[in-house]
Amino acid sequence: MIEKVLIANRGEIALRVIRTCKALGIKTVAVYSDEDYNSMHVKQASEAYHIGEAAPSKSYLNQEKILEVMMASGTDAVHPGYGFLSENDDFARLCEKNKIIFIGPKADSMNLCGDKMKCKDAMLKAKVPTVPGSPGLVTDADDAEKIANEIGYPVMLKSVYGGGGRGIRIVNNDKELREGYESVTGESIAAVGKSAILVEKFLEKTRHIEYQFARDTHGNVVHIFERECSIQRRNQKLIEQTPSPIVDEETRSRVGELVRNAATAVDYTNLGTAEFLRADNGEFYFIEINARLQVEHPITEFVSGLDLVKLQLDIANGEPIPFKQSDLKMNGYAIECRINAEDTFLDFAPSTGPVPDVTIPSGPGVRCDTYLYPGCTVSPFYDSLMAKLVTWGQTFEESRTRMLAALNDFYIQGVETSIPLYKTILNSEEYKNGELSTDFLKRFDMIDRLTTDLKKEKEEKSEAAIAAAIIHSEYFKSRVQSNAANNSNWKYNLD
Amino acid sequence: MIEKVLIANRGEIALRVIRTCKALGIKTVAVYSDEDYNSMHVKQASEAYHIGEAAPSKSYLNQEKILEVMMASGTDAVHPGYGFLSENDDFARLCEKNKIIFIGPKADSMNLCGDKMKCKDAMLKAKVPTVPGSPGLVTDADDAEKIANEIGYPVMLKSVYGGGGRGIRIVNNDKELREGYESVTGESIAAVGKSAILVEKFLEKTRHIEYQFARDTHGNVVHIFERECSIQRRNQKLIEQTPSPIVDEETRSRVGELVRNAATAVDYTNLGTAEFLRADNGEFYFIEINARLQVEHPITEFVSGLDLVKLQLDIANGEPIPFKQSDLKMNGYAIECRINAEDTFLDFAPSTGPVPDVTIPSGPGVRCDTYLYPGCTVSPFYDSLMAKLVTWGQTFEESRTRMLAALNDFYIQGVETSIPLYKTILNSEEYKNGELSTDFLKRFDMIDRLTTDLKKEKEEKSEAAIAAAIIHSEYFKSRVQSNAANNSNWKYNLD
Amino acid sequence: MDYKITDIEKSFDGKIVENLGNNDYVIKINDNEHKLKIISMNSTGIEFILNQKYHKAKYLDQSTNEINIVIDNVPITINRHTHFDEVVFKHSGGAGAGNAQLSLKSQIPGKVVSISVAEGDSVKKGDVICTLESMKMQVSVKAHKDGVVKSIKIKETATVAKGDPIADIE
Amino acid sequence: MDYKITDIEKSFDGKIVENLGNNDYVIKINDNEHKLKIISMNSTGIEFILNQKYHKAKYLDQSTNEINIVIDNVPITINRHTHFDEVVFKHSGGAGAGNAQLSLKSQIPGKVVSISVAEGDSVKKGDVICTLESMKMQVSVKAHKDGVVKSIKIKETATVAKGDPIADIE
Repeated sequence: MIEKVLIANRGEIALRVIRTCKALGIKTVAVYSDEDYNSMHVKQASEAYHIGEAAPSKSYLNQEKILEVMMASGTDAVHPGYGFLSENDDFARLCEKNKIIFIGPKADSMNLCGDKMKCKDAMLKAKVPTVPGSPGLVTDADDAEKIANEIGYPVMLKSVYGGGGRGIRIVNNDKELREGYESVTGESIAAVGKSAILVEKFLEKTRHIEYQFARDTHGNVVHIFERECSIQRRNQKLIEQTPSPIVDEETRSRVGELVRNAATAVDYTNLGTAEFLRADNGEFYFIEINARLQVEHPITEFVSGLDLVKLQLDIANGEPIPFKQSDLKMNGYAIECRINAEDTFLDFAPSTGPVPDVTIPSGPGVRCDTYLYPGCTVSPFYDSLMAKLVTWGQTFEESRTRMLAALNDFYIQGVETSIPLYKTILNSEEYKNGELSTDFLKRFDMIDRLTTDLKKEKEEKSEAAIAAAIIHSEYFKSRVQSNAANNSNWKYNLD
Repeated sequence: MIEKVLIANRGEIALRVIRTCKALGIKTVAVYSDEDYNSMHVKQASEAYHIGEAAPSKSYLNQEKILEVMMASGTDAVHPGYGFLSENDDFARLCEKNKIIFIGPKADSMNLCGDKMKCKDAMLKAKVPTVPGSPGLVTDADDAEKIANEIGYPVMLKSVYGGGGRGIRIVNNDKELREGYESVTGESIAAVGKSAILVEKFLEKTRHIEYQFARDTHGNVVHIFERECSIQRRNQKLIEQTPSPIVDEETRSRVGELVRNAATAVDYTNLGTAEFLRADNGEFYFIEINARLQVEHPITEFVSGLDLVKLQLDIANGEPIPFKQSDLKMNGYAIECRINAEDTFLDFAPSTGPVPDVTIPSGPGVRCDTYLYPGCTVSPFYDSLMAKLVTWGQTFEESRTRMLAALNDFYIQGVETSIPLYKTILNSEEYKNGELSTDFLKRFDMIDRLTTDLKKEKEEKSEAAIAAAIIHSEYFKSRVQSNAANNSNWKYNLD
Repeated sequence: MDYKITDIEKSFDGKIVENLGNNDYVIKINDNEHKLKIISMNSTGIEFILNQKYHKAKYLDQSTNEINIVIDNVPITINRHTHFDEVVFKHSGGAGAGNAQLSLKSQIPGKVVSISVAEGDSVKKGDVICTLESMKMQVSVKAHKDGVVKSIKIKETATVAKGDPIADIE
Repeated sequence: MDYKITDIEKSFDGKIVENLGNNDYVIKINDNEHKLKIISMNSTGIEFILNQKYHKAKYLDQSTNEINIVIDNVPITINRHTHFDEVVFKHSGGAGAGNAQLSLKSQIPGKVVSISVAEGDSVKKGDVICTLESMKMQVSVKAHKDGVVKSIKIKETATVAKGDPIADIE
C-alpha cells in the first residue's frame, strides 16, 4: 500500500494531488526549485525538498535529483502530475528499476502511447479509426510533401514528441509545408532533443472531444465519459465541458467502447485520456492517448462523483477498479475555464509578476484549483495556468451562469488574465448553442467582441472611476494647500 | 418574475442568496448597519443601503426602515435569510401589504408554524406524531408543574417564540422547573417582546433529525431527504450530516410522507424544515417547522444537486416545483461543520475582533460559505457563525476525511474557533460509527478528549516552535550586540 | 476639475461639493450630484459606496495629469486636465506677496526625483527647480521669483517634508 | 539559550550553530542539529522550512522571558530563560571599560514605555533607568555606573534610536 507519495510537479496540480493524499492519510513529499520556495505546494506537503534552479531542466526535469529525493525521503510512489516528467517513459522506467511505484502507465505502454506512429498502428489493429495521413514517420520534407498532396491540403505536421499544442503546424500548400517542417523539427529538438514527424489530414470545423478512461492491472477497463475541449488558442485548450453538446447516449457508449479497446490495445494501466477529432460529418477520429492525469480532470470528477486521484492511487496499489462501466452515471453538467496569466490582446503573451491580492471565487457548484494566494508570484519559468475554475450545474445553463458569476468574482491583481475573454465567450449565443469547434475564437471573432465588451464595461464603470479620481485629486490638492497636521478634512493618510 | 431581491440579512447567508441571484441575473439589494460598512455582503450586492446602528433592533430588525429601502430601491421581493426577521409573520404581512414578495411562507402559515401550540394541534389532526406534553400553552408555572408531574421529569420548557436553541430549558424537578420558567419567559420577552410556554417530555439519547421540504402555491409538495443534526451544544447545532446513519430507505420514505402531510396541514408555501426528535426506540416525534432556509441547507444541496435558493425563487414566482418526489435521488454523503467564533474551553463564549489573515479551504467536494476575508472583523453584535464548511463524498468516509483535511487547512487568525473541537469529534470512533445523540459532547467527554488532542498537537509542534523562538531570540540579541546597519547576519528587519 | 477617459472618448467635470463628515461626501460629476461614502483609503486604492453601490479602486501609475485606475476589476486610464503644478507653484510662494522671500519652500512632502538647476544659475519665475515624487505622482517645484540660485538645500533621492527649503533664490 | 514549554512540561536548549548564507541556518535543539531555511520573516511572524518541513509561526505577546507563538495553527507559549536585560545592560556600558563614561546610551531602538528615575536621583549600577519597547518586547535599560542622574534625555512615548543618549549619570 502506498503510504508516501512524492509529487514531481508544482503549482495547482501538485496541490490537487496533495489534497487527496491528505484526505486519505497518505504522506506527501513536495519538490521545489529556487523559484518556488514560497509556493503553496511547498507549504502544503508533509515534506519539501529543494531540487535545483528555476529552469525546469535544472529542477523539475532533473530525474536523478528527484530519484535522490525519493530515496532520501523514503517514498513508495511518485505522482508526475501533467507536463514535466509525466509522459517521460525513461523516468517511468527509472522508477520501476528503483522499486518506486510510478502512478501512471508502465514505461513500455507509455512509450507506445508517446510514439504517435506506433500508437496509430496499434489503433488500426484495434479497429479504432484514426485521421487519414502518413502510415508512419515521413522520411523528410519531400516525403511529407508527397503524402500531403495525396490526402489533400490542409495537412498537419506533428512531431511524435510534441504534445499539448507544441510541435504541431497546420500548412496549406507546399511552401508552408516546407517552412513548417523546419520549425516543427526545430521545436521538437529544442524541447526533447529529437524529432520525428507525421503528416495528417487537417479537418476543418472539427471538435476536440476526449474520453477519460481507467484500466487496472487486472485488465478491467472503463471509460468515464467524454469532455469537449474545442475552445482553444494555438492548439491549447481554454474551456472544457462535459457532457459535450453533440454527444448523445448512443454515441457516448459507442465511442466509449472504442476507447476501452484503445486502452487495452496499448496495455494501458492507470488513468489516461483518449483524444479524438470529431469531424463535421459526425465521425470520430482517434488522435492520441495522453498518458497522465489531464488538466481538465475536475469536470469529469464533478459529473462522475469520482475522485480521480484516489482512483489513480487505487490502481497503482494493484487494486481492481471498484466499480463497473454500468455503475457509472453522468450527473449534471460541468465547465472548466483555465485561468491563464496572459494578455489576450498581445496574442496571449504570458503576463508574470507578483500578485499582491487575490479573491478566489466560491459557492455552490464552484470549485477552484489554484496555487494563487495574496502575496504569491506568477513565475516566468513555468506555464501560465494559474487556476482552474470549474462549475457544476444540474443543467448546462446552471453551470454556465454559475461560471459567469464566479468569473466576475475572481480578482487577480498584478497580472493580465484570460478572465475577460471567458466572460465574452460564455455570454455568446454561439457558446450557449453549443456551436463549438477548434477554431471557435477566430470563427466567431471573439477577440473583437471582447474589445467591444471591455469598452462597454468601461462605459459602465466610468462614473465610479471618475469618483475615485476626484477623491484622489482633491486629497492631493488639499495636501498642497493646507498643513497636513491640521487638515481635518482628511482622515486618510496616503503616504 | 422577481428581478430585484432585497436580502434582509447579513453575513454568510446574505452572500449565499446573492450568489444564486447573480447566477440567475437577478439584481440584489444589501442592507447594512453601522457595524457592517466593510462587510462582504455590502461589497457583493448590486446595491447597498445603510439602515441604522449596530444593534439588530436598530437595523436588521427595523421593519419600517427595511420597507423604506425596498420602496426606494424598487425591489420586487425580499429574502429574509435565517434569524432576524425570517420567521416574523408581522414582517411577512407588511411585505404582502406592500406588494413585495416575501420569499417564504405566507404570513398566516408562518404564524401557525411559529405558534408551537397551534402547530402541534395541526400535526395531531394530520396524524403526525408529536412529543408527549401539554396539550397547549400552560397558564402559569403551577400549570407547568402539574403537567410535568403527569408526563414525568425530565421535561422541556419551550417558548412558542423561541427557536434555534433560545427559549428552551430542560428541567429535572419542580425547583428547576420554576427557575426555568422564569428564565425562558425572560429570554422570550427580551428577544421578541412576548412569551408563551409549552411543556414537553424530554427524551434522552435522542437524535435531532430534520427534513427539508418544499411546497409550491399549486399544492405540490416534496421532501428533500433528512439531515441529522444531533451534534449540538446548548441546543445549538454544530455538525450536520446527510444521510443520517440510522435512516434507511424505508424510514426515509415513511417519515418523508409525514413531512409532506405536515407541510400541507399548515398550508406551507416555499422551503421549510420539519424537525423531529428520533427517540432511542426508533420513533420519530415532530417538534416544529422552521419556516425559513436553514443554516445547514448546503448538505441537502450537495446530495440532491438542487440549488435551494433557486427553488425558493421559483416557488416565490408562483411556479410549480420543477420535479416530482420520484425524481429526487440521494447522491453521496455530505457533512457540515459550523465554524463558530467561540472558545470551546470558556463554555463556547463568543470570541470577536479583527481577523487579519484567513485561509479558506477548497478542493474537490469542499464548499465553504463564509463572510470572512483577510482584514475583516468578527462583530460582537451578531451571531458567532463565521463560516459553514461543507464536504461531500461518494461514501461517508470520503466526506469525513475530506472534512478533516479541510478543517486542517482552515486558518483564521485573531479569534478562537470551534475547528479544533470538530477535528476531535470527526476523528472519534463514536462519530465514525454514527453513535449520535443530542448529548454527544457530554456523553463521550469530547471536551476532555479535545484537551488531550491539543496537548498532543503541542508535543508534535514543539520542536518547530522552539526553532521559531530561537530565530526570534537570536535576532533580538544580534540587534542589541551590533549595529543594525552593519549587521550582515540578518537580512530581515523586524521593526 | 476636468477628467477625460480616452478609451470611451468622454469628458467629465468633477468635484467634491460637500464633506458631510463621517466619511460621507457629496460629489458632482457633470450636472449630477452623487452621494459618496469612503469605506477605506490608502495610497494604493480606495473602497467606497457611490449612490448605494460598492466600488473598489486601485490607483496605479499616477502622474499629475494621468491616473490609471482599476475599478471593480476594470482598468481605466483617466486624463486629468489639472493645474497641480500651478497649485504647487502658487503655494511655494510663486504668487503674490511671497515674491520678496528668499527661500523657495516645498509645499508637499516627497522624494527628490531630479534637480534641474545648479548653484549660480540664473532662473526666471516659473522655471522648474526640481521634481518631487509624492503619492506616486511627479510634481515640479518652480521658482517663485526671478534671480540667481544662491544655494540648493536638497539632494537627489532625499526626502523633503512640507515646508522644507528647496533653494535660496536672490 | 533555555526554552520551556509549560503546557507539555518540557525544556529545550536551543541555539543557532551556523549561518550558511542564503537564509540557511544550522540550529541545535538539545543534542540534535537541524537545517532551517527562512522563507520570510517580519515582526509578526516567520515562515521557515525545518528539516524539509514547512512551518508558519506568528509571534504574539512577546516579552523578554515569554513568547506566545501560533505555529501551524497551534498556539504554544514558550518561556525563555534568557538574559536579554543583561545583554542590553552590558552593551549600554554596564560592563567593563565603559564605567567612566558619562552618558548612558540605548543599545536598541525602541519606544520609551516608562522612566523610573528623576533628575537628581542617586542611582546604583544596575538600577533600572527606563523601560523601552522594541519588537513588542519590554526591555529595561539599567544604570551603567553608580552616580547621580544629571539629566534625562528622553520622554515617555518618544522613540529612541540605537545609540541615543538616555541619561547622563555623574
